[in-house]
Amino acid sequence: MFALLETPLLPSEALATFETRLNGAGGVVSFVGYVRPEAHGSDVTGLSLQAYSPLTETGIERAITEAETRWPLKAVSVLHRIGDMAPGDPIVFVATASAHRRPSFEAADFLMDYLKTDAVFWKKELTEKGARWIEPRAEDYQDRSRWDAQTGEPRKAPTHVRNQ
Amino acid sequence: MFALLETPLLPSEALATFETRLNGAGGVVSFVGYVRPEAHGSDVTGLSLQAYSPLTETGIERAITEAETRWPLKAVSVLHRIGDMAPGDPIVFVATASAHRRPSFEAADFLMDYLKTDAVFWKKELTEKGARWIEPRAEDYQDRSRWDAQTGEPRKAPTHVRNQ
Amino acid sequence: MAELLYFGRLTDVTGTGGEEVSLPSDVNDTSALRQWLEIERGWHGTLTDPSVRIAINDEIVPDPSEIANGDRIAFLPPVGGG
Amino acid sequence: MAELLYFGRLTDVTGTGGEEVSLPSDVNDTSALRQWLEIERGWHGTLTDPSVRIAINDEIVPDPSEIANGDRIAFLPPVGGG
Repeated sequence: MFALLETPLLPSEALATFETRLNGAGGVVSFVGYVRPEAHGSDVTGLSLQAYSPLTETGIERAITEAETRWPLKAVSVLHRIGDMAPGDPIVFVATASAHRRPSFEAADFLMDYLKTDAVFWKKELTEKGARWIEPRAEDYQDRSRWDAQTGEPRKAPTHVRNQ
Repeated sequence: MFALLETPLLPSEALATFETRLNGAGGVVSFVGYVRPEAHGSDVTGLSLQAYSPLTETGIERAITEAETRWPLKAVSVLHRIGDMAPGDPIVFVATASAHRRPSFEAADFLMDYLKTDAVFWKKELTEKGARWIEPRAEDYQDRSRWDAQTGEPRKAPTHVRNQ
Repeated sequence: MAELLYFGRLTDVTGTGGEEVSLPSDVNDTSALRQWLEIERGWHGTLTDPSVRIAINDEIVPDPSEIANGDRIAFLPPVGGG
Repeated sequence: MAELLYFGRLTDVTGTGGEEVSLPSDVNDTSALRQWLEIERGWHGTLTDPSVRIAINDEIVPDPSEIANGDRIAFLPPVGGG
């Protein structure tokens, strides 16, 4: 399942809900990302996340489908905040369930790499020194490219590029 | 932190507790392992986990220390059940917190590989067809050996072997 | 009229998240649109930056792709959530 | 007297998790102990199996390691939790 949330995300509740639909899974991996409290030596005062419907939703849904194709998953959950957040607030919750732990670890890792580099969001970080738009780091693109290398395929264009 | 639990493990509560001590971490990975409901075509009726104190505790504490040495972690939690469990019951909760997601993913993965192959537990699975002791699978030992290859060191003897 | 949408850091330059424009007849693809807005508005190359992708009617397209009045055309700087 | 402890699947053969034994004078290391118990009890190689490790006083040791009356000697089949 997937949802964009305009209200606070509660990871422990999200995990409890996820546990109700494990379908006999033996291993669950979850990732939670939080608004960092400090950036480049300045205190962060807030984070604002903008989405573009329906591109954001269709892109994430395609990434979930890709994960389900690559790994034998019994359940997947992606909850992502939009709007204004405070330092320490959860931004994203990803959970994956599988019979064994390795598919769960890899699928959660894959989904996070997708979310960090390809998901249609724009992030504005507010600090005591001013506002700054955050774009993916070089490491994020490198992490993302691991999944291309694995299939032996060249780096794909974003999945929502229209064929001409 | 680390604890062996003789009473039910509640992953969502464990995650909520873990969130209170993130120390400004930006990414938390958690793993939860559950008693599988089915094994080799038989319904599982229970799982019994035996530990050997203090070997079990000292081994896990050393693995946590090793994880903290390898990755810049802000918090680690390992909760492990002992005693009798029912199908679907959580067996283990591992959580790792770091500034970015990659150290959290790797450290949780590392700790689970340790727990699966080197942690001092014995697992007896009860099914409708009888009881069976479960030992690590070949994949578990392979997964564990990934962490040795990474450091370029030969496979280490268990960390609690006494030097002669 | 075409609907133009600006996201993320682009709004710091455009000052708005969206606007309606009447496309001149010779502005009939995405590359021409980027150039036309650059000249018209003097946005210091913000929209001609190749890292800024364009979506037509909610689908990301490569340059040059055909556009026409009636389209919803979104300018998307590098994305990333999580 | 030495305290012998059996864990995991070993208890299916030993029928007990632990016992007190008086070690004969020539049973003074872990290898000799494995052999002695094998002969005495007829446990079908259960304790001579090299995958079964031994801990003396709560520390895992390689074979042969010295043992003596007064030690707590644990037989550990392959471990694994999670």
